[in-house]
Amino acid sequence: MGEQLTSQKRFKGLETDLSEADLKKIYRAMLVTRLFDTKSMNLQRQGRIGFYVPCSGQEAAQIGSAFALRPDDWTFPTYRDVGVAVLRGVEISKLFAHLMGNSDDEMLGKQMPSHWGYKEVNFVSVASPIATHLPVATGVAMAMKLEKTGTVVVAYHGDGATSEGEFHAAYNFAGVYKAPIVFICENNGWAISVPVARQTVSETLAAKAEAYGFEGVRIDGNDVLTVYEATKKAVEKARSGGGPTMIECLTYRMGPHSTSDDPSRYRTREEFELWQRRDPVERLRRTLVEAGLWDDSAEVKLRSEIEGEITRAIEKEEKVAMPSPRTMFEGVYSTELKSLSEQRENSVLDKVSKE
Amino acid sequence: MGEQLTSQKRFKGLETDLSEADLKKIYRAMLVTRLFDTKSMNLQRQGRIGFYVPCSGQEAAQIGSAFALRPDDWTFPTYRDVGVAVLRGVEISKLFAHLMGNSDDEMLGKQMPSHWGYKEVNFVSVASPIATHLPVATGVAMAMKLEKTGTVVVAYHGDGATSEGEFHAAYNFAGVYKAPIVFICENNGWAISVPVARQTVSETLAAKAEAYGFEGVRIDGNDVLTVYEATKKAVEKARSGGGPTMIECLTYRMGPHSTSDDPSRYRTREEFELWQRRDPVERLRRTLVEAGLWDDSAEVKLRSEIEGEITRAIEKEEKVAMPSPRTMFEGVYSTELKSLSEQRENSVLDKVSKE
Amino acid sequence: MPTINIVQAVNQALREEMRRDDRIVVLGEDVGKDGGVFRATEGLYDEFGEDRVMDTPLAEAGIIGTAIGMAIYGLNPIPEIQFLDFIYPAFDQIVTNLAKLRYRSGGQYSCHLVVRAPYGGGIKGGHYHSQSSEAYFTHTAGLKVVIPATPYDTKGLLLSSIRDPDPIIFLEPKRIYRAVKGEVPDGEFTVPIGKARVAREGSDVSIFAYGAMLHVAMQAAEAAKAKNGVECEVIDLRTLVPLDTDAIIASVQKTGRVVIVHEAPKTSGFGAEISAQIAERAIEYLKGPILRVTGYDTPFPYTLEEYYLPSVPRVQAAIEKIMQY
Amino acid sequence: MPTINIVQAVNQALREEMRRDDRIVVLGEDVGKDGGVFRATEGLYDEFGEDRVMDTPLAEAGIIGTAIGMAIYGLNPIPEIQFLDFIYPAFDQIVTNLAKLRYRSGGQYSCHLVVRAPYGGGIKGGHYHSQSSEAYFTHTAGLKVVIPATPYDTKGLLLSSIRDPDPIIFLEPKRIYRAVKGEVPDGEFTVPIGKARVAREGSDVSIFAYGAMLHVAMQAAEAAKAKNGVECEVIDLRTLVPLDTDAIIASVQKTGRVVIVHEAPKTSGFGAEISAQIAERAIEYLKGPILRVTGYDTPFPYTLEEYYLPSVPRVQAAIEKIMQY
Ligand SMILES: Cc1ncc(C[n+]2csc(CCOP(=O)(O)OP(=O)(O)O)c2C)c(N)n1
Ligand SMILES: Cc1ncc(C[n+]2csc(CCOP(=O)(O)OP(=O)(O)O)c2C)c(N)n1
Ligand SMILES: [Mg+2]
Ligand SMILES: [Mg+2]
Repeated sequence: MGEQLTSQKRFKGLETDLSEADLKKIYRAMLVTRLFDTKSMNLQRQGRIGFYVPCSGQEAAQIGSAFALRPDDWTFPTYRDVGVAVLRGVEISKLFAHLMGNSDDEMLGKQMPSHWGYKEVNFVSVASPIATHLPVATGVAMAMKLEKTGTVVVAYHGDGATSEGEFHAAYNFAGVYKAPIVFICENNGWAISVPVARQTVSETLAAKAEAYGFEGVRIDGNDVLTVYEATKKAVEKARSGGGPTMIECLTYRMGPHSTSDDPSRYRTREEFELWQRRDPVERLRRTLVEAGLWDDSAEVKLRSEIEGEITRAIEKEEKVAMPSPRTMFEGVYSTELKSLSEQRENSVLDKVSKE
Repeated sequence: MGEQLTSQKRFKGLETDLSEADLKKIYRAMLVTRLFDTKSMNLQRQGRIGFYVPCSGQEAAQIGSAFALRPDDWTFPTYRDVGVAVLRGVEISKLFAHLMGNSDDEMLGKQMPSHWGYKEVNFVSVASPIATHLPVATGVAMAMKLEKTGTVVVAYHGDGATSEGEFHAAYNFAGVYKAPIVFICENNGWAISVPVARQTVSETLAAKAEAYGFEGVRIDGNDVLTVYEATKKAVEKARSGGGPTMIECLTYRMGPHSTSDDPSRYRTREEFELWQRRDPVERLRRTLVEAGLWDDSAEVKLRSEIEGEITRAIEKEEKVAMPSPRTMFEGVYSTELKSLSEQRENSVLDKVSKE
Repeated sequence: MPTINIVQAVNQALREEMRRDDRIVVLGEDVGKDGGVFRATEGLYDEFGEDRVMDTPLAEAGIIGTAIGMAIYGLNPIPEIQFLDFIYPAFDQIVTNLAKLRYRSGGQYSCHLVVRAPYGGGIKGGHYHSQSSEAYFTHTAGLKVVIPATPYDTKGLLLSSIRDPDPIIFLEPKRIYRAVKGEVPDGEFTVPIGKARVAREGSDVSIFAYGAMLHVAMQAAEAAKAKNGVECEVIDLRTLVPLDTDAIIASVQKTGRVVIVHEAPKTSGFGAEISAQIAERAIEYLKGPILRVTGYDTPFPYTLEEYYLPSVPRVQAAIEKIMQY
Repeated sequence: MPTINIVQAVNQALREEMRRDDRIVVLGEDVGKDGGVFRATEGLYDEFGEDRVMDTPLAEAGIIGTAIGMAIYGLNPIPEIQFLDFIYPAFDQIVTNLAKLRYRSGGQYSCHLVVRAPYGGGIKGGHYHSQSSEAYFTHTAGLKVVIPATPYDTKGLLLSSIRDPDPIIFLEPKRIYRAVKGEVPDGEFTVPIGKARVAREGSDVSIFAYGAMLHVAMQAAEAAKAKNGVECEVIDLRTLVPLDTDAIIASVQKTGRVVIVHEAPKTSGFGAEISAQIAERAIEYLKGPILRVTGYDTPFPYTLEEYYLPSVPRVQAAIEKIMQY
């Protein structure tokens, strides 16, 4: 990805060394993510999946950063980073399989929806507890450095995550060991109902990186090209032994925190509308149109193509059976413990009654 | 403490608003601390106490900061902060009672030596795990603010402590709630065998405060007057609603980490000698002599007075009985649980055999 | 008496007690403006303001650590952990400070506070929104562990807990937050900590349960009666520490048959302690093995959670098994 | 065969295995230049260099968290926690990631690593240098828990653990680090994980123990024989998860009398699980109650630690008590 080209400013109003194909690939991923997101929210509302964590509004931060990576680089996403999965090439049907927790699910239905993980694209399995993946991500980067693989890790986290002790440990180890890691902080202004201003009184989140001896930069996280450029630079630095960087992407989640949340309890309509005008997908679309690379008919065609894909994926996955009750006992250890085999053998596999 | 005087530079070579009595009080506390420390190390070597954490070399940071407080301000010390206890007025015999774990011990022999706590002087009971007292200290400061008491908290910690997640939580909460707290970081260069350079690559430890939206200052921690001035300023700021400050005191532990440690395994003789020349007790003594406030005969007299006190305290405390085995069951809860009473009643109170 | 559910009982207890005692401070993630992700603190922010209902930064060690500080300074903090699964960043504060402060200071300091946390499965929450880790806390000397199963007990035990001088882990069975309703008096009343409740009398089998499992046990008891005419005694433990061993032993002496039900994984779950207490104190009364119906020794699964949680048929099978001895 | 002590056995196992497998990385506080506060990693830094023997910052969540990362990337990390009492800042990493990574990812990822930590009392370490919190880990599905009691088993079990594909909590009884010596072969050998050892055969009473308590149990068995002619069978459990229930049940079937010994507090200690296993599987063989001799339900005390720890007289008293049934 991110193939190098020589000239800049080749497109009207656009300062980038990305090719037309690259730009369209990025746009496609953003649109897939947006449409997938919208569809998944609907599926949950319809009771067809149990839970979902939407990402609309944050596509630029996710996809711009992921585009700066090589396939053998590793990513540590949060529940919200659908865009990273999409850009890295996870099939849409696999994403739905996970949301449904069916037998096709790479997680085998063991995790709740939005707790993705796809080893084939180095997109490491998500846990719900905030910031717990960060020390692990640093550890992978430390291993890469020890093994001199020339690869890097990109770890994603929110603004709220910066308050956790595990954030602190991860950043500090990254600094001390000069680990090849880039932290992408998707500062969407809110940790559920808690605004950044109550999360910390640090001037910026990027400023926190200095406490660990490396650079933090704050960027417009809704401009996919800015995110890409900043990440590319940070990744190159990490790859060449320069150590970690934190990139604070200013962005916004346009939806609720999750399908269990009602943001009208804590956010204003005005704030939402302001950010709606900064919609990153729409923004790239306009940019491409202005640069003469995109038009309405291309848009219509792409949308219907993606929507078709989505519909077919859902149809396919809704037919897939749920994992059998016995699989619940599998995979706790490399080989099943005798105690667990006994529990399985003695189990009465009846469903719990509903109150 | 810290009574205000009008003029400055009243003593030769000394820029301070402290009175002669203040200065002598500080010097006495430093000398008491040093002699107590030396004696305690010896007691451990002689097998008369089980364990000890020495503080020699760090007296200025401890006593200079504590001198800036009022009695109703609270302190959260570490195992190493003997100087704070001494300055706040804990009797030497009580300190020895604790080191012996006898029935006079305010901790009732429940904690290992150097895990002090004296409510009467607002010097809160120490736990061994590093940095765990910091969120608690912030919580006390938050309560003071809510109760509008006008008091402040001073929390002590080492350089190593800055790496823990609980440091991060404590500092962040302090910043967000503008809690009236001053963090005194005694940067003695080492966390047991780990030098600061491997603890963090932050330029200074003081710089870490910025990540939490408040000021961090680095000072010469072996100059008691500098420490006093910096703390006074920070305390005044906290008291008047200005929020927290971190003060990084550059200092050195002249002894081993604890009586279980052998620093020759990881530190050089040269480093030790360099810092020996910066001995904070000797430094204040020289300052006082130069200012015409002190001389050899005063020194001899004070030393022998303190040594006498120490000897008498040890003699007294060595005669005190150990707590009776049954007390072990007391004080877990406000009133004893029935299960524990049963355990006590059924207990065979014989000592464990020694391998 | 008004009929309310468990989350309303929590809310009512908090509101009433905050009106009575202005040293009470509620703190946690989203407990303020949002009213808590389960609405347990709904309305408190509006009534008591941001100084007493604090939306904190996202750091459980900070929430519980600062609550401990407030408690030793004399306030009466009630920290909320959003899901029990997220308490582990605060585990050090709990084990190191909360549980030991009184003992380690020779009684000079103590922390009077209640940590509230929704716990348990049944809401399709997967690994990290379903855990029942009460056993960890019961093994940590210095803590009390309280788990209500009904709206009445929720309010009565929460009020007792708030007034108790010791640190308390108060676990709320979120699966039945709304599903279980019952009559709860307005105003002050307490349920004592350390007393179990005989939820159903019976002479054949003793079933020990707490939290959401109490209701599964009750249904299984009814089913066993209907199917086999077996009379189960169901004991709602209500508090795990202190444990009402008298009530447990009295029931075992009566029935001689024991089934223990909890959601947590079996190995080293609190059921083991109940079993061990019985095996220590009343083995001569036993007519057969002590059976445990529990979650399995796996992380809490998502799709299959309904098979993971102890169900009425699973408890019934244990009742039938023990009746065969 | 050379006679060495337990800490030397740890050191030897690490050194030999690091020579064989260059993916092994040791990390922790003071494990490098200082060789570890108990000297368990002595000499490794000089032999293998700072890339493989890392003195880390003071953050257990960082130590275990980054070790998990290294493990999933294919290294073979062996983090040391300086005292088990300091593991709690890493508790979230252990419960959330270490134990669940394999299961939650549907087997895509796993973490093959051994967390080493000295544990237990007997060194006058007070609350925070004496804890035995093995029960927490045994209740955390996904972890294995290994506790050796002899130099031979220490080396053999540590080598097995390092080669085991699952995450292992390896607890070293620091009280007997130097006190217990024994013959240990140089070079490679393993002791299987999940197999208990009959440390002493006997027909009257089964004593189950592990770690330092094994030796207290052995002395009590000898004392009981000398005093009352009672023949105790002493079982060294060696691994708590997986637990060798076959060995436990076989012994109970033989003796019908049970005494369980551990240092950890009684309530919800691992002894409860052993008791519950017996009460579930072999109650018909029991001649009396299942007795536990354990630490008390208090924080670990300093001055009185010798009264707190299970002692030979305490175990003897339990043996005498159970023989009276
Ligand atoms: C340790 C922990 N505490 C609390 C929660 C509950 N929780 C889930 S998401 C969330 C807010 C996260 O905010 P942020 O890091 O900004 O990420 P965002 O959701 O905005 O992407 C909280 C408090 C959790 N998942 N983990
Ligand atoms: C949580 C925790 N981890 C490890 C230890 C072991 N330990 C005791 S003191 C210490 C070093 C502390 O260094 P620093 O904070 O600089 O304080 P200093 O001892 O230098 O005063 C370590 C690692 C501990 N006490 N607590
Ligand atoms: Mg956010
Ligand atoms: Mg230090």
